[in-house]
Amino acid sequence: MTKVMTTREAVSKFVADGDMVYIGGYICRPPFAAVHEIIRQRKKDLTVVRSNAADDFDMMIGAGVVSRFIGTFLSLGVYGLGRCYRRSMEKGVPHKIDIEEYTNLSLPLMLMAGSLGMSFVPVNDMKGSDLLNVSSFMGDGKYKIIDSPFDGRPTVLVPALRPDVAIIHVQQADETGNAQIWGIGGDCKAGANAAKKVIVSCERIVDRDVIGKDPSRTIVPSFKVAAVVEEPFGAHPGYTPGFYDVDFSLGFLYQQASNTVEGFEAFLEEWVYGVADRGAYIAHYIDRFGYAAYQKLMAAFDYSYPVSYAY
Amino acid sequence: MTKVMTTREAVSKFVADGDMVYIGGYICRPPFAAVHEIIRQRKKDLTVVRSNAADDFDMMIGAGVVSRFIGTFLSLGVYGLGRCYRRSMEKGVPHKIDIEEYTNLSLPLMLMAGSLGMSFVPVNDMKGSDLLNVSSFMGDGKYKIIDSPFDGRPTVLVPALRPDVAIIHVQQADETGNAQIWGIGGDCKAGANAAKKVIVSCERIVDRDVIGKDPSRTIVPSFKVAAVVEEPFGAHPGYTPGFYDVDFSLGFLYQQASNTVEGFEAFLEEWVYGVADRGAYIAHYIDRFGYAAYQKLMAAFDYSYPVSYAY
Amino acid sequence: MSENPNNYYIKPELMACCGAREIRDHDVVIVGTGFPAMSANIAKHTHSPNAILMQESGVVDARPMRPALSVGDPCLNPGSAMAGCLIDVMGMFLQAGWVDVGFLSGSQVDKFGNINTTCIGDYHHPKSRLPGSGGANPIGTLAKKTLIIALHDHRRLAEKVDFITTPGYIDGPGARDGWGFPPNTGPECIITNKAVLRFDKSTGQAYLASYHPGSTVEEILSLTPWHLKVADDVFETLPPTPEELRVIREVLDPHRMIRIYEGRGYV
Amino acid sequence: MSENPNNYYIKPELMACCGAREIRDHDVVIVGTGFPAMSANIAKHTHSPNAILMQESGVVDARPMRPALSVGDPCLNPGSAMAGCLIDVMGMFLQAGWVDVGFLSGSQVDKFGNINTTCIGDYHHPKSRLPGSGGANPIGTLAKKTLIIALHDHRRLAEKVDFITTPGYIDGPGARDGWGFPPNTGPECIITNKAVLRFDKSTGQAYLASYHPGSTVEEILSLTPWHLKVADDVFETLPPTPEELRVIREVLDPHRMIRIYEGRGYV
Repeated sequence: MTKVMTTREAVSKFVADGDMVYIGGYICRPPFAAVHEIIRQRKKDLTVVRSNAADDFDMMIGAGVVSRFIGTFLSLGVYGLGRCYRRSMEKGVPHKIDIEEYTNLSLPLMLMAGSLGMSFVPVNDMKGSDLLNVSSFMGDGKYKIIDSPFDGRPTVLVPALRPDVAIIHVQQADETGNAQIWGIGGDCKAGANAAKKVIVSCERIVDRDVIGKDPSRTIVPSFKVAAVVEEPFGAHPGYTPGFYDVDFSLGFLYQQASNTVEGFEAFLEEWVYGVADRGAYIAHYIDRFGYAAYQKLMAAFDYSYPVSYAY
Repeated sequence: MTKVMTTREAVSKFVADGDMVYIGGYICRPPFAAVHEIIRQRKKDLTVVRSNAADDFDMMIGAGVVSRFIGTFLSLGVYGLGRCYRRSMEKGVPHKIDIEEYTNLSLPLMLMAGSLGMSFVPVNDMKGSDLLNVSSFMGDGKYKIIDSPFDGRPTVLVPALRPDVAIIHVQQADETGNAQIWGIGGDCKAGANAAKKVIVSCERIVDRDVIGKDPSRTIVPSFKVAAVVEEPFGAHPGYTPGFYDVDFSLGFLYQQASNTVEGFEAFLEEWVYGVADRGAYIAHYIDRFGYAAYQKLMAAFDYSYPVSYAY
Repeated sequence: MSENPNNYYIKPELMACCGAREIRDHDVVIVGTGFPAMSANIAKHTHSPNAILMQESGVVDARPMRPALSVGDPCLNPGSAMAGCLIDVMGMFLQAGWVDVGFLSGSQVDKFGNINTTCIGDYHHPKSRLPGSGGANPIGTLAKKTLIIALHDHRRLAEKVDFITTPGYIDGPGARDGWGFPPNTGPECIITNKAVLRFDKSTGQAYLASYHPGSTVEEILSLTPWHLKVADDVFETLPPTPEELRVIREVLDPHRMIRIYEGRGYV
Repeated sequence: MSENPNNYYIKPELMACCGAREIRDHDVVIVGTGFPAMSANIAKHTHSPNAILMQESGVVDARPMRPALSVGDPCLNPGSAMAGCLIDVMGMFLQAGWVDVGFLSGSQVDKFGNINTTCIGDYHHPKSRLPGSGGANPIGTLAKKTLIIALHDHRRLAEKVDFITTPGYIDGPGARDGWGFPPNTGPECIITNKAVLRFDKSTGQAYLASYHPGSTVEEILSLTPWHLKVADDVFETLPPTPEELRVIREVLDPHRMIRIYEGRGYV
């Protein structure tokens, strides 16, 4: 039973105002086409969650679709601090988001706990830091400290997260949603499987038989998936291993633009509101920077050795 | 720095009497060459651990090398109950082993907890069953029940396991120990990474560059590995995806033999004590059943599509 | 009592069909081997083409070319949708609440649907030591519906099992809730070689829902070691349909390996 | 005060070498980008060929063809020994106790080696909102040794950080033990553009261990906002060796991207 649809349909049907949304990928495989579509559809009051966040989260915050952020980190990498994030936190522009801060150990484990049906998980970090002294919308549900019933030692427990929807970008999926990745995993498998439903954006839709040729690459099985979108170049300006490189020049453009509210708005107008979908975005990219610039992002060929599952 | 050695050396150096030993694989990729070597070296007083156990564990119990078993299940599959296991539990032959029983949910999570440096993990099973009413050498450390500090509900906590040594059989590894698998995973990744050191048995030692061509297949990194053994056919009579099929006929032979103590001893004499190593074992197999029988186990070719990690 | 002229089906086939009929399209089903796998596959090839079958070893939606003989069988690997690990299936799918149907068989099953696969006799001095839980306990605890396969006699059915390996309704209504089990889970039916027993949720006890062709209510009551209630609308189990039989014999099990269950008493 | 004739090395190169010298062969090292990655790679190419470098995103023993610009950089994928996930590195390797060395940089670092990467000013009304912990907190908590990189001035060094994102010795000796941190963990040194500060385990406070060529003890004391103790055997930091410089310039960073740190004040 096919779940193939457009990003517009998927975001419209499966991302509701007020949802908690897990968005996978950090530089590697961010589902940027879907992030743009969320902004384009002017979703409201989202809670967004991921360990390590970059330009995709910064842009959503600047666009005003985010009310709450469960995170660990947000920056533009080599380009420094997230401008929209700072404006929100320091000046309330466009509004101040509420933020619940964890770490790159605790937050992935909270997603893992959600994915495994555990209600909480013990972690050994955050102790002795001010991360235990601040909380926001999660209140005193941010964490608990108990004396371990095994050895009596103080132990921090953090709650499982079960996002309403997860959006991930993967290399390939079949039309029912079996999704496969390779390369840096981030917290993608835990985050996607923690969610109540998953939107799978992929570079290419492949036949179910292709999935079956290498089933150990699958991170999300079909029955968890609500929508499958074929969105080549869907992670740009992030990258997808085996498909295309990270685009530092667009990253720089974004940083420069987002230095001011006006610049940020103009950037959105040009790259999000002003284009109907990912196809139009790519066409605009080629139009503006030339086909050579686009082509230069294309990945080199360097294939792995095939393996066999036969018996 | 190479860690390549023979199975004899690896077992001699890294498996000590009294150790807690995790042994990976269930029908798929059991490290049978190492199991035979443990028996051949007449190790003593081992605590063995794995979810789902089969002929390999049954044989170790019958051979008397096991004192304690942390497990969930032991049978000979299509051939029914484990004969040596039953004799141990029902009649104390060769001695009664102590057994701590969990489930295929809780035990893998206890290994996962060990692998992740957590001291315990909450589980939602075992409640209302007699598994909570029996314990053995772990005493009241088998589990604890607390009221969840988040929602007040009774929650079972089970302790993390940190075996002294893990033994796994994989498709390929490099000489420093980076180990790669494909196909059914069982609790192999969690179990190996929970251990203080790992013995990697593999079908083939490959160059580090081969590992790097497909690094998402790696389940154990080199720095956890104490020994690497190239042991083709090392999982027989279990199977290794892409290499050889399960050998039902030897499984049947084992079941028939192990119906009696005498038969079991004769089986060990023929297939374990009577052969010096895996090479001699295979030679004996061919000698006894013919090369055609051996060749018939060889896997068909049915290769996956290569993927690229390039950018 | 209806006919089975020329023994056109055998009892294990009928039992497998009874299991298949409990599965709805799009159900996520944990199957082991033998009957459960056969049942789930019959469903998938008839009325539930979108059912997703998985094995606890980590395999989802396998496409085996022959019946799998263990949850780790080599034939489960090639062509599957996911070859993951125990934690994926038992944690990420089962404990996280995605599994609709689990299939279990028991050496001993009691009137509350509790299952014993641990030991006959005293735990510490067993008359017979059985394999243990494996995945059974979490499946029985966490799957939305549990289907139980058992032989119908005074040894395999019991007023009370010697050891609760896998909880059914434990000691009656409310017991699962008291332990905080997920709501609306528990045994759905016991499929024996004589009958299908279902559960009265108000008492947590099994009752006779249908008797297989060739059996009678009286025979079943005499083979059951507790006072078995009989449904007002008790009926004769529908024999395998021609389509079900075709799938079993032509698609799933051309070598008719299922006949080994006749030797194990499933007649 | 020794010479740096013709400016044959720049300060970021010296600082990277200071980091490299803290790594022993076979150490398992979590690196981020920039200095830490450079330091770890210098070590690997000189005295620690068997050191294992990893990034928190899930990569172990990468073989990048250019300096990685983020922990998720594409160049980290091809050729690595393992391309896993955050939980692999932060949980399976770091929390489980396998990481010997972590490298952190801080917007603010105090005398106890506590690091602030969260905010300048009040948390709820920040003057400046910084990125947050990311992997820093668990690395500082759980790695056996933590190396800290910081600018040496009254803004970046502090008597007390505005916000403890990553605990050093917290408020003095015993504090880590009190929280149940793994034994014998904690900050090893603070490498600044002027000096290397080490920690007196009996007080949990940083002291001056060596001053970089071109700096003096007096200058460093005046640039440090707390009363900095000076080691009896304080010495001048060894400049980059020819071999270290060769590795930096010919192997790791032929385009000399490290020079961007000069623009950030590392002079």
